[in-house]
Amino acid sequence: MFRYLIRRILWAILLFIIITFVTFVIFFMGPNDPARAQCGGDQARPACLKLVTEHYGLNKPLYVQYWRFFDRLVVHQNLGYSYANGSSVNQTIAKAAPVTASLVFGGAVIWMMIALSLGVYSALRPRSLLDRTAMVFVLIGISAHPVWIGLIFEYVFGVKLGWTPIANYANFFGAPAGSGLPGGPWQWFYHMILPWFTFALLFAALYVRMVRANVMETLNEDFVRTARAKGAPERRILVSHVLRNALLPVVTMLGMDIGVALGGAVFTETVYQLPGLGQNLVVGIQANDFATVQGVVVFATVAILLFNLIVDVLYAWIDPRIRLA
Amino acid sequence: MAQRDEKIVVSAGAGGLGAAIASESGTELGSMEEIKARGYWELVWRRFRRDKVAIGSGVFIILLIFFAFGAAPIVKDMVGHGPNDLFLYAPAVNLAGLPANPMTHVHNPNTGHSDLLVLGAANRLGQDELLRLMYGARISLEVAILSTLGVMFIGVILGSAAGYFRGWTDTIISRVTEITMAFPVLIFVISLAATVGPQLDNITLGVFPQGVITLVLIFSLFGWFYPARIMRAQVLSIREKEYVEAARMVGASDSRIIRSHVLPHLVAPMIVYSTLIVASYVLFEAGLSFLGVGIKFNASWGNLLSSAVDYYTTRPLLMLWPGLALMLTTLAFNLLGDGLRDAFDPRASHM
Amino acid sequence: MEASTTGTNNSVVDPNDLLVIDDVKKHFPITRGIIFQKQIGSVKAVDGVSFSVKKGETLGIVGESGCGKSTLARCIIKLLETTGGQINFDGRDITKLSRSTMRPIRREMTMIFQDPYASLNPRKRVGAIVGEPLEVHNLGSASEIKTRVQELLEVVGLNPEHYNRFPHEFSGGQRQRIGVARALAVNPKLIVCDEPVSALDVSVQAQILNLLKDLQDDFGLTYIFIAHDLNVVRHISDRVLVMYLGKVVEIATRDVLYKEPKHPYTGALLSAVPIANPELGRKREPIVLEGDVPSPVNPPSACNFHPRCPRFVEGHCDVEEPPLYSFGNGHVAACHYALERWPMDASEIRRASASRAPEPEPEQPLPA
Amino acid sequence: MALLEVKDLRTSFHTEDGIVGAVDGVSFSVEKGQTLGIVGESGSGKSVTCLTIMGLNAKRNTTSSGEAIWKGKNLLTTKPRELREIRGNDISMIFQDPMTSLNPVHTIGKQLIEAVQLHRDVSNRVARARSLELLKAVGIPYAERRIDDYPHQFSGGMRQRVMIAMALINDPDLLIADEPTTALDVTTQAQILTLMKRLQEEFGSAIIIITHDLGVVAETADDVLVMYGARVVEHASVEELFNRPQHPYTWGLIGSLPRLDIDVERLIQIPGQPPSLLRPPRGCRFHPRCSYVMEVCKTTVPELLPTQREPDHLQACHLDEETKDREAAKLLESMMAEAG
Repeated sequence: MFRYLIRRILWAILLFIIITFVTFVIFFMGPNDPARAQCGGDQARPACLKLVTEHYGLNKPLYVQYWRFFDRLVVHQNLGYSYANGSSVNQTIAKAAPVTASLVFGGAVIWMMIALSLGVYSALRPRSLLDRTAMVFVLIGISAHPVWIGLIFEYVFGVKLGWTPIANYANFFGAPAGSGLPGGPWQWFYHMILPWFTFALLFAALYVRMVRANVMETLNEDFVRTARAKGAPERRILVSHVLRNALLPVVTMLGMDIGVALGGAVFTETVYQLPGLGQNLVVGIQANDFATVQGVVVFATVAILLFNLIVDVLYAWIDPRIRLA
Repeated sequence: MAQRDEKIVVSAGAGGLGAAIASESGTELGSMEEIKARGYWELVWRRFRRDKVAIGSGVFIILLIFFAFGAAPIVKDMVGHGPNDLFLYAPAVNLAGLPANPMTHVHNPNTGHSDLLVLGAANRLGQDELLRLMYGARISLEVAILSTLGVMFIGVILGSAAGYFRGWTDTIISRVTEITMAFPVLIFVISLAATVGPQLDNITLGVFPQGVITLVLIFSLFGWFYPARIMRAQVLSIREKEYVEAARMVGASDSRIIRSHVLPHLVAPMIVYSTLIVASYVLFEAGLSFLGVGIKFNASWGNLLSSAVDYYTTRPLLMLWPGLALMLTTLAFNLLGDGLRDAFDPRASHM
Repeated sequence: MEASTTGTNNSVVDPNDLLVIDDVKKHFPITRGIIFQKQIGSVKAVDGVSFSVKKGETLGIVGESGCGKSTLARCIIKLLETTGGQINFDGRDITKLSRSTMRPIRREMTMIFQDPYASLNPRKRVGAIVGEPLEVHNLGSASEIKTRVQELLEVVGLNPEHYNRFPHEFSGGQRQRIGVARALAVNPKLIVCDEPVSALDVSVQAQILNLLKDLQDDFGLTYIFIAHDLNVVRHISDRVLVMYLGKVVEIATRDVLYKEPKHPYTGALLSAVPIANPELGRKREPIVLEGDVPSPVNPPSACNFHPRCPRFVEGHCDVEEPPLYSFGNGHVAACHYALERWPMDASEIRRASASRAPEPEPEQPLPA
Repeated sequence: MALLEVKDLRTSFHTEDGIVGAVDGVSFSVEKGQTLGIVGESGSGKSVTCLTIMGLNAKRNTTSSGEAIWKGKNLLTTKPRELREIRGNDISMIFQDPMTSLNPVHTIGKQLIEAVQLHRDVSNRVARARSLELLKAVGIPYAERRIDDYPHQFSGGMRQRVMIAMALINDPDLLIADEPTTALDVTTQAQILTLMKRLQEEFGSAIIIITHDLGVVAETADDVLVMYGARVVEHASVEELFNRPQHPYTWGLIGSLPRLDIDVERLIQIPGQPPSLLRPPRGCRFHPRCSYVMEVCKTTVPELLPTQREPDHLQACHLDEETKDREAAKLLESMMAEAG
């Protein structure tokens, strides 16, 4: 187990270096000259360009620049300053991250709740009405575009029925004083409910399908027959023998999907105008503010790597075959 | 030791001694003799044909292709304007700046005729919703199918090379696959489309609308690992099969083994996964265009959705059309994929 | 007991020997690493095996799962590269032959596989499966190959008209006949049979065993017959080789081995086989070996059977590896304290059972 | 009174290709402390028979009829709750593959304790002590330490010992062993069979042992049931069966087996393959492969009847008894003669 963890941690560090490097190269090769962006775009004065170029070492070779970037990132934990308005990217992300975190984790809770209940029940009663309903849900979930689902939710529940707000975020700990924005836990929940469901739908559908298949497969295992031969009631068999084995691959998938999920948050945030990382990314792209974009990408990478590490530990903890290896 | 006590023994066919006995005693064993040897593809087709849903999906996809590539130019000629033509003035856009409703007649300044917007205008620019839907289908299919081809091409070659040759080839390819998988794909694709996209947008190869090649390249770059993993696993399991050993025992060369014992078994998973991947790229393209980093000027279901956002309280139909088109297309590819999977491997779980 | 030992180096090649195996080793590396794998040990699947096979005879190789018998078969037929040692086939050293120089020799040695389901490509018709060796070696035109395939199907007891059927249309026993036909196609001298009947039902197993015997008589074939079932090996073999943990434990002619085994492991194997005769079977007291076969990753020192051996002598068996002692007439056994009587009686058992059970170690999962 | 009495048991599975009659009219009984061997090839219905008695067949697409009387109750019609009380308590079962029959994510201690607590209202401490006692009884070395290990840390033979411990933990009256040694090596098989014999003396359970290996039956069983094509073809005491076999299929089985005690040049072979249960032959199911086949065999199902000489020896064959005695004697003689 110890060796396994060390291996995963070293692997994560290596991935961090590779991904930041690729990120750096992508933005380095991008069409936008950061110096020009800093000096006010097309009307930039040559003196300003020269100053900025030298200040940031933009004329140095690629690897030197990467090293400066990496050094700044790791030693000073500094993601740089926005090309658009010079504000600290660190601060932008500090503001946006809780929004995205609320969306992703709340959504994940909903998607796992739907996936587990629907997946397990339809596995226990294949071809029943519930199973068929679940199948339709799965097909719609994987075929309808999340953006479209979001718009329909907004239209039906927000505009037509008026049950929920259709946009904006409410801070869980209360809005900043004098902002006039809504805040507090209830408002937070009230504002997030539609985004959560929108975000959760696609993954819920995929996971219903997977949980169902895994549970059905595990129900056919020999050790389940052993448990029945012992005289264990079906409920106990399900809880104690089937679920843990069936959910092992789900945990692995969760680790692999978190990156995709974070990407999916971009769409949800755009539709519901939530000021999260995704919206900052999109706004940054539209404003050619590549410092912010790069910051968001690097931050998301680190978050995903950390999350993957947690999933690895979790996996090792529930599977004794890895824990004791 | 390897005695397997299968609960159901279905022995088909009767040759050799069994047949000899059967013809001697004239029993039921003999009746199995009549089962004709059928080819693999014939069996697959017979199973597929029974699946009405999959057949329906296939028909829908064929119609869609016709709709996008055959019907779109015809409709364009009939209505007298193109999908990108602007009708900036009333009644294509009303006084409140809202797009026109369906069945609106507008004056075409280029031809002087009065043109009909069947599904109304798509946006504040007054572009024709119907034509943009049709040309959007074209973009969707082009991006999705070309990306799938790209992804499968890289994935199958790398995956099967890793699986077949193992050793260093496998180590390197597998590590690169794992690294690619660790990238936050969506976020990277969005930033890539934004940074290098504008430079690539001009590549059209003379036939494709602007931006299509960009998306295909970006999708292929970040999407190949999925088929590569599947193909690697497939090839690894095939090459462990005793019949591959038997071929090597006989003295067959690598190329003969790959050609006659490995590749034929890859066709089924390749077809099934291609179909499912097409579905996901249809959604992906729409997503990027929705965010404004995919297809920018030409019609795409994604940018139709994004322009609908501005008016969905007053013109909800604008949001309905592209969304529905997207859903039906994705659904059709998904159902076709499921049907194909069942036809290829009837034991695979149903859902 | 004769003290002379047979050397591992068979410098004199007997012209009657079709196959001479000398000190063959196959070690599979165990690797571990974060990005790049480095070797941290090896599975000694086959560890210094020597024997020879005469023309026209059947050599049975018997041993429990994991003893390396199937790996050995694959080394002989060059499906696996050996780690060390030499394989001489029909007077030629084939150990270092490349794939292309090996190709002509593949006409002379073929193999029958264990699993009648996995060993036939489900996409190929029977004609293509049986005809593949002929095609690979360019032995005739398409129509000649078809005639030959039909002939072969008839020889193995299948209907020649079924050459265009698919494997799934046949039962297990019939599929194994197809496998036999494929092995026969190129008129080989040697056929290595890797557990050819262990996946079959009892009544079908007899059909295949009889078929193999008939073919040997008709075509003068030489067999290496690998199995875990001592009954089957006894039935078909002229000589029998017993393997334990990658090493040869005993070689003798069939009758000698089953009537006068010298190695305690052979004795334990023989006494563990259930006999389909209630009077006989219940009378005897089987030697029940303790514990399990150790892991080939970290085999016991010297004689690797010593932790389970009923005749273990401390300070000798675990220190000095026994050579293959000769007992005359080619009967060799790797034991310092070979059995003097068979069936064994209590006086032969030197140590009290369970006096020194080995410390249980969590088993290392073996790499596949 | 018999411990378990099975009467006219039938089980069929509904598959896409049609109905498979996996068990077709099987009757037998097991006495207290007795060992019954059920022999047959793959698909002969031997495993399904026992799974049906235990109510362990998949519920879907399966129909069963007949009776399995256990202490006055028909197990086939017992409510699931009552059946659960019997399973693992009065009747327990061990399976073919010890590698997959234990749950990989729980320690063996936890799985043994579960078996106790499902039927006894005892504390964890008591259940653990009982588990330890059983692990020692089945010969797991260092049981105190190994009780907290996971299945993957045990070898195949050791896992089968754990399975046996689990099956015996509640002192069952009947133990059903479904091919308990098929997946094991011959030396491990000897260990397990010796262990089962010893434990049967200690615990006094009756045993049904299912196997395809005549040798295993000869060494362990008191009575033997021979199954072919989902039906019983012969039922006799083990000595009777091996000394005076009365069914051509049994002759074939005995004659086709290579064995250590007898030398033969050619094995007696049964031609053809076991029948498909989707479309089984009419009449006697063995008739297409039988060298004594008569017209009546092709049309009429032979009943399972006692022989005149030995009322406990049941067989289902149309041949007259004289011929059968003669042929059986000839078979055994020829084998002995060749043995020299």
